[in-house]
Amino acid sequence: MGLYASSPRRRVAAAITLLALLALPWLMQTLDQGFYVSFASRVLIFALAATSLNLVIGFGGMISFGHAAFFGAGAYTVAILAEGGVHSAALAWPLALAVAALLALLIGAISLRTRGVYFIMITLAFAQMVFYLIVSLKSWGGDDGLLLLRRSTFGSLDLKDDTTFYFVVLATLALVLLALDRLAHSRFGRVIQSIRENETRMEALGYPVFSYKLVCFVIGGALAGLAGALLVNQSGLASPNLLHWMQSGTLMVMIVIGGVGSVFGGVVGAVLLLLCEEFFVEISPHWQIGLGLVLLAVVLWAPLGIAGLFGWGRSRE
Amino acid sequence: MRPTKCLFALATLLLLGTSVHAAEATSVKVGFLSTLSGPGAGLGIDIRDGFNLAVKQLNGKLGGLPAEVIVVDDQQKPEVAQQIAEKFLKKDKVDFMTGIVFSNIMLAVGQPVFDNKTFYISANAGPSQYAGEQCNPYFFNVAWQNDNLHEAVGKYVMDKGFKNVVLVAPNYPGGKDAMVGFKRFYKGKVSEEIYTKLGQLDYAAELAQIRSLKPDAVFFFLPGGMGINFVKQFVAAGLSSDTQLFAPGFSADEDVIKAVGRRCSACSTPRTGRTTWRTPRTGASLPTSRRNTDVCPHFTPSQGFDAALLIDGAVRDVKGRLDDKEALRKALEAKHFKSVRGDFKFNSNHYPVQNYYLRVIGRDAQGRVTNKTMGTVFTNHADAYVAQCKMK
Amino acid sequence: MTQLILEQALNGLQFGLMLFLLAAGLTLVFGIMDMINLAHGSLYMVGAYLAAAVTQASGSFMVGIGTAMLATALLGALLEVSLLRRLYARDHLAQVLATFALILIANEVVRMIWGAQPMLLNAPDALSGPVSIGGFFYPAYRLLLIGVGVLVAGLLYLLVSHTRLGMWVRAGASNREMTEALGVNVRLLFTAVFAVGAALCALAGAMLGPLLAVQVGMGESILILAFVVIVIGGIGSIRGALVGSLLVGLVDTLGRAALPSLLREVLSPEVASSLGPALASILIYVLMAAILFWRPEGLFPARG
Amino acid sequence: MSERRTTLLEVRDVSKHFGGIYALNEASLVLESGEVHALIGPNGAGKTTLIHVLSGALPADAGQVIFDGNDLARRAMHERVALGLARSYQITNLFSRLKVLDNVTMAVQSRVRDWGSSFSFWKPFSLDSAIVDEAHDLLAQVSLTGLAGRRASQLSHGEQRCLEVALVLATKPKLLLLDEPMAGMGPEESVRMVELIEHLARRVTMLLVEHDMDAVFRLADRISVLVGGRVIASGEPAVIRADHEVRRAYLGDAE
Repeated sequence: MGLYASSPRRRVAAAITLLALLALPWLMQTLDQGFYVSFASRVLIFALAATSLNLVIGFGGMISFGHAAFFGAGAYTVAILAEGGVHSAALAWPLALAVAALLALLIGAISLRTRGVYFIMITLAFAQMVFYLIVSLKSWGGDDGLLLLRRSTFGSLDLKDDTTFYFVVLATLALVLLALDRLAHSRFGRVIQSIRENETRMEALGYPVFSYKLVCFVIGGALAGLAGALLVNQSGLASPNLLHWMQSGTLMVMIVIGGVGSVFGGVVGAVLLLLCEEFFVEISPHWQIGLGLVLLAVVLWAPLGIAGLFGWGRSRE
Repeated sequence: MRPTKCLFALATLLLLGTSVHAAEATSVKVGFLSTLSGPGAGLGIDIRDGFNLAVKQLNGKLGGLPAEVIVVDDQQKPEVAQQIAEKFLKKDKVDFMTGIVFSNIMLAVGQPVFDNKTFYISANAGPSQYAGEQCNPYFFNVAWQNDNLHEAVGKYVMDKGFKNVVLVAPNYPGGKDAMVGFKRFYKGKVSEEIYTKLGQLDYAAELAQIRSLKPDAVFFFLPGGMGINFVKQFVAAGLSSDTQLFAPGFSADEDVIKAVGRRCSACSTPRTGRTTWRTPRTGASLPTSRRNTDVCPHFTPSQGFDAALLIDGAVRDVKGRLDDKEALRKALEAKHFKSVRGDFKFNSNHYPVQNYYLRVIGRDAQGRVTNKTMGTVFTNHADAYVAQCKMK
Repeated sequence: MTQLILEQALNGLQFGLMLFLLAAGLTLVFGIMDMINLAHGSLYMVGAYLAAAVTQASGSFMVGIGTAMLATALLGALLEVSLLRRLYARDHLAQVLATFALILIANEVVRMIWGAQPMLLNAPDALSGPVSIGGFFYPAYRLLLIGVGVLVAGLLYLLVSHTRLGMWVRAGASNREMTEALGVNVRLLFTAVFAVGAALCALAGAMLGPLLAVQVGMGESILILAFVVIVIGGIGSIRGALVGSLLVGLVDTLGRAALPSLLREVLSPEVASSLGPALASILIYVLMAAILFWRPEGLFPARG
Repeated sequence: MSERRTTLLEVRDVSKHFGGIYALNEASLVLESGEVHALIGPNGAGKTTLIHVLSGALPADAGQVIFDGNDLARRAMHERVALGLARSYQITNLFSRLKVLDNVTMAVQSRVRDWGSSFSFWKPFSLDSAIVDEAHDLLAQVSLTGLAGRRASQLSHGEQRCLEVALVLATKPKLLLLDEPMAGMGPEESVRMVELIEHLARRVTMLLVEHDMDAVFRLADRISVLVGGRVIASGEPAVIRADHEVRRAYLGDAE
């Protein structure tokens, strides 16, 4: 993998996709399929979560197996604040982001001392700790999770309306993707990608590798927290299963399908995976066999993901 | 250009989907959401079979309209259940929902269902919240309030003079209701309340703790496979010679007996001890099911059976005008059917008022291990929360 | 009180030894082939299902276990030859994802064959009761598990430290290139190790079946524990796996038992009894994080 | 050799052992600024270990390293680089999947004192034209100009060694630790490398670890001999060539 460079072709594709997504609610209302507006919000939220993990794994080269902890932390922050009477998105969402970032700082500062397999395992262990801690705290819902009985309020916007909420999610994701694209081409982005390529060399060149990795890890965690804050608003429930290691695995599956180390990889993967789930589950309850086989095929024969297969994800060098 | 093409494909798929739902009020659509996989699956499957049996006996109709029952597994995960419920409400646009076994799932799903003005007919989950302050015109329960069976056990344990009891339940709303219900009528010493993880299967540590506490009775509420394992391990640990085991009715249903009954009857032989396994329940078994499906004539399917009959009667009453929510609610409250397990009537919080009986596991005339009904614990018993319910 | 501690210690020992059956195979695959195999838990599940099915069909628990071990070993070898071999040279992310895919596939295949409901597997009648040891009762079946665990640990020790195969395995774990240079047929060695690991998985699944439930997804939760064990013990070390297993088993069980009453000294009973088990579950992860913090290569690093 | 020289690096009694084996045993060494100092010794003498200890890749067990007036004991690798201490690797250690130009820009970009830290998240790197220009200059110096767009892995071995040198140079070090820059090179490539080092010697102090004795005696101002983890001799080439102990311990049974 070289350094990430986006082509004009991909920017055009992204703009067209954005336009199509802007028209989606109108289309769905016309078809009397309001359900799919809400569903699309969900897909975009997972796209955001997968994108945040792609920053950590795909760009930073840190194979974190505990990303769900940050996703869940964001969701729980919003739900807990709502429990305490704080419903303002302007307050709750940045706080969710901050809590997830803080957690990532804590976990990252310890985990980044280890390498390779041990890093994978220690991030997993920390995520499990957070999982069991949440499960144990009855006042935060324990096993049952914490209900969010009404969505956050956002100025004069009515987030209870699925379409309005959808546009808020879409705007958030678009901004994050724009920022990530800028980041990938910035000096920081180049540094973390080079660390992914050859960490010891970066150290020998005088880069404080640990700090760069930690900052990258924290940004990824913070964005996952933002995704969690959105998700709890979409679904109305902060569930401990959001923190489960299978959730971390699912996010990984998304970015590998979509393309590791590509700005749009997380989006492509989340959309593909959730659409498959939505439509194939009605065809056969055993559709996960198909998913497993596709995933195997991607890993064995298309390491750049589906996006890479079609050249969406990265410029050809 | 590829992404736009994708979107177009998606749009056509949806178009195909819409045409199916064009016809309205000529059928009754029921969203059946239940736990059909994992250790808690036994109850969900029983309820589903009971519900389907009723629909089958009604020639595939509910209230004279063709019935469409959409069955989906919630995997015993609240967030999965929520997504399915959202789909039921917004995409399938179901007229009724039913099926949920576990109260934590009920609580996660309830609000959106009620907000959507869709009637939920509970065949099992009866959380205290929906009986009391959060009672809702769109929620009906044909089984019981969670506490009720546990109250009956508590009363019986109290009456029989047990002095030192250990309580075991999973750490979720149903489990907490169980402990509260038991203690409402049992006033003796509770030496320990053990909360286990929902879905836990190995109880070695808890059993060792029970052994050290030396209680004269253990009350456990562990639905499905959890209960099977608990009883098996309880017997294997040799605790059954000194301690009596009590459980609410569904923990001693026929499939549970099939799994562990042999051992339980073995330990109730005169030589090894005094253990009998006593379980209160409501009413008689479902009489007709054995002929129609493989379902044994036991208790849990009757809950699903009753849920279907309740819908049937109400739809018939409003003559298929399912949009008239007010009329439909009145028809449901009127309850135009007689329950197979002995009759009940709805309280003001839409929970049943009914009798509770005691069963003991023993051998029947043919020497098979089964449940025997011993006597009545409560007559026309209501739940403890109805006073807090201000139904709008 | 001492009796309670003794019983809990036995429970911890039983749990730890069963974990060891899983961890032993996992640590060797991990250590020798540098391969993260998430599908190890699936072999455990398949083993348990096979044991339950054969036991039901034949009426003999022993036949069930034997068949399950053989069939799972065969399945493991097949899997290694056909698929996993391609992954040895790939990065850890590819390995995690490919074996994650195997979990999805295995779960669905099992669901298709045996259904979504748990399968019932009962211990032989003779072992379903308690036995009296030193004045208190302990389940006979759990004693059997301890016995089997100790036996397998002993056999593995002999195999690894006193046979040629074992020497190759040890050499492979500490330096793969060197072993290849010595002319050992490494491919065959890998397949053999994988098959043995799979058989041990099946043994663990079959033995734990009657205690737990034979159900889809049973492999995932225990897999994570097995990973914790081998990371604590040091990847590639059988001795580390044993120590790690016992440590995790004892810490988990004793923590589960003792923490609530300890917490009750400081907190209200309700808070204590709900916080206790969860804190106990965290305990092993805290243990692991602490060990990795001080000894980033685990307690008994195999690579010098 | 007429200008006044100051001590740039002082290694005092540094020891490093692995298990029971001493790789370095109270090794001492002094480098003066401006010189090319060669470190020679038989295989396993501890040369690469010393480079590791100096660069911070390995901690020393005992002894002291003073660089440019700073005690390096507690300094991390990247801090040492910031002080002006850079190393090359014996085995080629590049960003093999990145383009040649990106390899060098990453190295140039590392100089915090010139460009500030790289915690810059929004501004596109393409606007940092000064960094790119300098990278092109460096590539010209090591004669790799035409290959800027290739991936590093596509270069020949000799070209990769040159790129390695360019990367080290890009950090503008005061002291360059060159670990066998000519390892595995053909004769022609070696000649090019010697010329390159000669060219660089005018600008930067070097500690050169090398087996090629012709190159060593041609390039070095002074030579130290490391045997069994200990520096047994240090001096100008002629002195070392004549030293009996060196001849006996090393040159006598040279490979």
